Amino acid sequence: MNEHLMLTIALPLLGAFLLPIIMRSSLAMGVWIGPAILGYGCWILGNLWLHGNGQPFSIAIGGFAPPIGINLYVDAMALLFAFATQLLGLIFWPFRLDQDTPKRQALMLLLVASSTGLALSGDLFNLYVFYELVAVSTFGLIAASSSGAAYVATIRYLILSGIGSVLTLFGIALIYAQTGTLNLAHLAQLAPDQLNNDLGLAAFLAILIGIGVKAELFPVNTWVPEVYATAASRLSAFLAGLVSKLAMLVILRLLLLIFHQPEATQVILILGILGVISGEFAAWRAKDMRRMLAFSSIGQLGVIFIAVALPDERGVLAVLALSLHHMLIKSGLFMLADHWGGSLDRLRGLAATSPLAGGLFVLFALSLVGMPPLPGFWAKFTLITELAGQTDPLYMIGLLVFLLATVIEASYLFRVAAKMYQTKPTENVRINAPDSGGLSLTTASLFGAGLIAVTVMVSPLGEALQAVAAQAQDVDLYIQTVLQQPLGERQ
Amino acid sequence: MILTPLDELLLFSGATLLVALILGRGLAAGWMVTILYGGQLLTLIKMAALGYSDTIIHASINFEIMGQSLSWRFDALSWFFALITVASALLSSWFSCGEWERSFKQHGGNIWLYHSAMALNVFTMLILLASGDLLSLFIGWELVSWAGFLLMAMAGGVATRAAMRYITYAMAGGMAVFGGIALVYVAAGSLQYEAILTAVDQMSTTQLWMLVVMFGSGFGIKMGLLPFHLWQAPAYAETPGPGSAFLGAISSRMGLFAILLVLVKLFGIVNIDSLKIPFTLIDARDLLAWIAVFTIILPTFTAMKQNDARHLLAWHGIGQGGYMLLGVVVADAMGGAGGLLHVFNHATYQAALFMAVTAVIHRTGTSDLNKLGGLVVRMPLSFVVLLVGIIGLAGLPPMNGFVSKWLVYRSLLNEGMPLLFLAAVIGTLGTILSVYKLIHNIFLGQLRIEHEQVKEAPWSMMVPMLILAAIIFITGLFPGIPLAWVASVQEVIGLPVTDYTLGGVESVSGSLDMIWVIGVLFAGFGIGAVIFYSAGRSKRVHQLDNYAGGHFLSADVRYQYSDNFYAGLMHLIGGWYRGSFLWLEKSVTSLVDFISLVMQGLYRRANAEFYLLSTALFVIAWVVI
Amino acid sequence: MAPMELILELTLMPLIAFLVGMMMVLMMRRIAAKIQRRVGPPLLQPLYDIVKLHSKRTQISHGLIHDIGIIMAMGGYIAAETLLPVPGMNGIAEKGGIITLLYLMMIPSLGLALGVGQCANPNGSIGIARALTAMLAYDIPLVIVIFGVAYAAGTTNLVDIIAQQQAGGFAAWGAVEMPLLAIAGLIAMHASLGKQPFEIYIAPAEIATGPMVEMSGKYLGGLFVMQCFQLYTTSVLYVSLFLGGGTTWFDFLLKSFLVLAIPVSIAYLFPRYRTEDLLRLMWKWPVMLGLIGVAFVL
Amino acid sequence: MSSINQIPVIEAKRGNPLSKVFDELVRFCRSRSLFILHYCTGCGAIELPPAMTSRFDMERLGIQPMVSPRQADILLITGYVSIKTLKRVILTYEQMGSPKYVIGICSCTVNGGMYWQSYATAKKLDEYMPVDLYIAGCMPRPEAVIAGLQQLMNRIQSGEANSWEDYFRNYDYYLGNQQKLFGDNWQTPTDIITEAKHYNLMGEGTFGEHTRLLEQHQKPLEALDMRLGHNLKEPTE
Repeated sequence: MNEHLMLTIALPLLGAFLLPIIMRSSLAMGVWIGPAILGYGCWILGNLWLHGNGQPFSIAIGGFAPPIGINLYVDAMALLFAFATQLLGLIFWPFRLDQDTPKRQALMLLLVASSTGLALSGDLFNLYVFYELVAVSTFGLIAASSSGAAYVATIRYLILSGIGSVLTLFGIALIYAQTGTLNLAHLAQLAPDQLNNDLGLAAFLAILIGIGVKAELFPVNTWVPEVYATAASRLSAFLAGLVSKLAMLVILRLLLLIFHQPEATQVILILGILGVISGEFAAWRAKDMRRMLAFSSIGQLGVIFIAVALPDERGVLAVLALSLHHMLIKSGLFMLADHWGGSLDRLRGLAATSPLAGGLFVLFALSLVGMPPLPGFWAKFTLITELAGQTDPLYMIGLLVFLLATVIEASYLFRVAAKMYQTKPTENVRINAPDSGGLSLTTASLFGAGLIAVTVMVSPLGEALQAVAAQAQDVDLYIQTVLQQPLGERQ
Repeated sequence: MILTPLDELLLFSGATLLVALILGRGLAAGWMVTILYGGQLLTLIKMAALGYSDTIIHASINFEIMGQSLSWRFDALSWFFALITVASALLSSWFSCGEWERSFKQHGGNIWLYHSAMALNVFTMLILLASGDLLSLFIGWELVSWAGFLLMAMAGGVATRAAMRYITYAMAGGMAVFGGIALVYVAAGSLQYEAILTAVDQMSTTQLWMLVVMFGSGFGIKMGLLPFHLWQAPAYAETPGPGSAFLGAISSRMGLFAILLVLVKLFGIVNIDSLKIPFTLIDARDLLAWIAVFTIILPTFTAMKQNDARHLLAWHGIGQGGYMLLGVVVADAMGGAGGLLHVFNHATYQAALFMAVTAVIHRTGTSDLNKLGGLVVRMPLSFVVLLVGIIGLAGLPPMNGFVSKWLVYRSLLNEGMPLLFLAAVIGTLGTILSVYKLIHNIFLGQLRIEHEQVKEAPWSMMVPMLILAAIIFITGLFPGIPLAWVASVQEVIGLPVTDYTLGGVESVSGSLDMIWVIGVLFAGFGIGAVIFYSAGRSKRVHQLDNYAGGHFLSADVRYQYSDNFYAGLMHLIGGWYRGSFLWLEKSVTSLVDFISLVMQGLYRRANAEFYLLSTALFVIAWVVI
Repeated sequence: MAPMELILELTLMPLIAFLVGMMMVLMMRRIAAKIQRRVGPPLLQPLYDIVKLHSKRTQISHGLIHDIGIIMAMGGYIAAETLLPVPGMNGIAEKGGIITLLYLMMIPSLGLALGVGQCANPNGSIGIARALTAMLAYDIPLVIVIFGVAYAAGTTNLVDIIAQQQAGGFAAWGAVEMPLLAIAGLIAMHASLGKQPFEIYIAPAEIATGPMVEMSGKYLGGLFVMQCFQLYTTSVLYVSLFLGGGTTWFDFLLKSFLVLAIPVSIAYLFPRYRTEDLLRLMWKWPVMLGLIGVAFVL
Repeated sequence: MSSINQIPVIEAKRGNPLSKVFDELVRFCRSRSLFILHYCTGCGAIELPPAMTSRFDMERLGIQPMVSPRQADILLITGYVSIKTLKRVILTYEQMGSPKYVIGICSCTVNGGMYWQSYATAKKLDEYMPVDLYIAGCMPRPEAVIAGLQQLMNRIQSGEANSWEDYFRNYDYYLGNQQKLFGDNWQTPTDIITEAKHYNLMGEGTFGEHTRLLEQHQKPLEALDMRLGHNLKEPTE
């Protein structure tokens, strides 16, 4: 099965190039190609998860063993995110048929392929390439939403992302200049000697800020509200839910494997705290649903950054739990918000016309603010117990900011919820609540069901995540897996 | 598997919730739910041994989640609070059956939501009360908060706004507790009570301070302690009728329960006493005591200015919470007993008062104190209930409120705390003033023309009210009944136990025997009645046959004094109502608003590249330097 | 104690209180007359008034609560008397204590307030509002005083407080040991009597005697009875707290009448304060004195 | 009817000597405790302060001023009574609790005095309410007032001063005179007829044409009795 893994990247990539051509000849066949590819990808990854022995493994590509060749590194964490990518790609598949369909679907396939690559890649440069691919496909997709505002937003995003790429490349160049290798395992081996200095730190920070653009890191996330507010909801959901997490994953990977400087974690922590503050406060005043969700997403990513800055295994666990939880919730919320554009006041009395949508919103909101026994609570519980255990006072500030942010979050989310459940309209305001589109509501319900399922199974899932975290934390295992037990032929 | 009584209780409670959810729209839903509450009460009575001894009943369910074990169990403390919870739920629910339900529906209320929210509240409260470790405590805590939100918000409009305010406060409190739990977890390595008990002794002063502040403020918000009290009155007052009776009776006492459990039982009053505030003479315990007395005084005097009966009562609910905390913080045998007994007593009279006011609203359609009057001739039984309730609330003999307040006063006297004592009495005096305004403006004075045809509240509402009134009187006459439970609660949470008798308290420095006091009082009334009725016959006259300086009164001119009732007093102290807490709340809100404006501005500016580059430069410069 | 004896005490104590109270009313009116250079009422004038009022042919009632209010006003004091020890008789003083007594003394006011409320006369309501305000004014110094005395004695049991003072002789009297509290108590006591200059809630020329405006016949008669009890209770309480109670009836009554004579003599020299002035006065001087006194006690 | 001497004195029928003593006692107490509502209608009121204060000191006779008619026994009419005032006087008189006594001070109350030509003045007070005692003079000195009061006290003690019963027993007569002056729709808030029924003070003259006229337009004056109302029907609209 392991050798099929390549296909999860290769097939969507191939599909992306072939799709426009096929579509031109047969639309009927074309529309099924994308979902089929992604479904197959899900199946492969699922199988791997179920039938694998739980041990990580590495796949060398192109016949060269690492550290010379490039490789895919597959541990539980990578597998999890790759699977989530394929699955969410399938769920958020752009079905809509118009003249842009081939373009959009091809870009979506490209996005999924590169995202999967981002999750699996074991090589710094490869990561960069996939990262760029993600960026390009995202621009395309946002622009394909083809509203005027979306174009403007895309331009801003494009510029920012471009500069970010340059910075990332700069960082990678620094590393390469220092160590002469870009293989992560090899770097992990060399890092304590060669990168544990100012240069390494500079490289890391450059990469952090570069990749941070996607991961909604504090000062470089200004594209977020506009893009999420103007792009198609399904795309926003995919970006907020998944792509940001993949960028985060990359940063986490680099931090765990290579950069052990305390300054690195400190920077992440500070930026995370600032992100939480800026995001949640900005969301408090947001006047429309999508922007509110976008700001909230910034805040949540800030929380995850705080978790990233935590040193040990429970920290990784917190990152994973928070990321997956946010992935679930934000996707669901963006799907709900599909038809909820415009002023928040339009939502007045919505629960009466669409009780399911109202109920789902409340459910997601409750989990987001960490109401036990919903999974959000357990994620947050992991985070705060870990934060409280640190001696550095900065972590204590992080803890306080996090608690404050949760209060603000509850305040603005439930202001909306209260509006929805308002039955007596005040004078001058007529109830003209938008209906929630059938498809997006169904999708949201899917996430809601998922959330409830997770609530029920929180205990086994928690243990599984703990194992994943332990594996991701283990640097020696990574090095050994990639360098000592190559699957390809050894030079 | 053999079910323990606690399992049965929780199952019963869950079943109540299910029935409310499934059948809540049906005709007899109210009655069914009420009967199920009765079942819960019976299960509680089955556990009555808890109220008289130091035993524990465990629930069969426990979980192991992410390395945390969660368990649930009942002891005397839980049982005492659960008894109050379930009994007030039973009576409130009974009150809502039948006619109130119908009129609620007619006015566009969602009766299904009401019953479900009530059942959910009771269920979550029982879960909270049963918590066997800090994590399950927190879970219960959050559940109770959100269930309360549901009940408060359901009336819509003003109520929703009040509920929003509540949930913001409650979230803040919840997060403080959450942070506190994290700190405890780090310090003790576990969230089990036993582990914490041993860890507390090794904690540094700073740690203990942080914990006291976080838990104290977190739980205090729910109790409506100053300065976190602003949410409570409007939230409770705007809850539909019997719901407000239930919430007013017990909801905010969950905060006290948690304080008792965490601050008193786990941390220990002695430890809290050792936390000195630098450069002052007071310690953390004094601080709590002073917070308690300010919680007594300020809300009570705010209540005096209210012109809406429900708001007036809700404000008093906050103030009465102060007595409970005060008693508990003084923490000698009498104080502890007084504070705990006041929880019980307060629940009885507050529920009765809210119900009586709801009955008045049900019949007249208003709770505006300036639009009522003279109803005693039309709703005499409601008047009696309200009278009994206000005597209890004001803490005068012969009702139960007197006993608990007496105990609190006595403890302050014994400990030699004159200022706290004085403050507590000022609170009582303020209460007397404002409850007289309540009963006068509703029931006394001139009956309005539009209320000529008003009828007494229906029996479905009357019976629970009368039961409550009877409880208020009987527990005033025999305070020993609840004091027995209180004594075992004191034992459980590690406070000294009072020496109680059926009629009151035995003490070297002055005892109290309510049976004698009330007996003599009623004998006095009897003699008074004999004197009174042995004199000539009297004749009732029309209310307009009244002295008006020679003026001829007519029904179309109001001859009633209700607005600005304590004009002379307000002339002096009116200027002292500065609304400082409101100002504080507003300024916090504006601060948040301002910050969020700045943050939004940050994101709205289009020069993202500038941020990126400047950050990059800054970071690199930082590294290089 | 034998039950018969107790029952005898419980009957005698209010009865004596009533009789002494009537004499106190007489003394008050006589003092007023003497100050105004009048002759004053005859010896049995209080009795004449009470009998006359109760023997009125037509009695105007405003409803059941009006009646009950009067009964409560009388009955509350009758009950309170049994908690107030007199020479040779303790009644049930040991079962209540001073705090209970203090609160029991609010029952008549509550009854009166209810009865007046039912009268549906705004003058009465204003009167009650003012009376409650006055209570808020004078009870604050009063409870400080009570606190000080009870704390100094280490008990709330009035019997013990009296016994302690008597055991120590004159030097152990509350007034000697705690002079500041005694002064504050005297002022508070004066205000609690509702006499000039603190009669804001009677104010005949302003609100037509406030609470009493609709009281006729036996209703007013009941209030006259209540006044007897009120004078008696107030002065005896003061004597018990500060002047060592009484060992014999003679010195007991002497002290009680003398104590009462002080505020009454002052009363007829002054006009009336406004409500807020009363509050200001009560919350300033007696409270200050009381707090200093308590500080000494502590 | 207007003459005091014509008022029949009803002897106490009770044979019990103890009750006789009791009645005696009550009458004595009534005579020794008189609360005056001095309704200051005219110039005569100026003579009351000296009567009350140190010079003459009414209190030594047990006479006290009172504020509200409910508390008072004696209604002092101290001077001329204009028609507008008379309405208030009657209202006040009816609100007083019986036994109650009316004393007319000054000539004006006897026959209008110097106002006898006035269109707006009630000339004879005893046409509108039974008067126990007139103290004539313009104005009478305090000595005269005190002397009058003492005479009243004697009459009370002997049981002669029961003019208040006359008001109940001959209500129709007084009401007729009142109606003549104030118009047919004259009504006071006090329900004299039910009061007379309640206290068994009905007489032959209680009812008559004037009371019938009153009943035609009378606003209901029944006391608001306490009721539960559970068995009441909804008012049909």
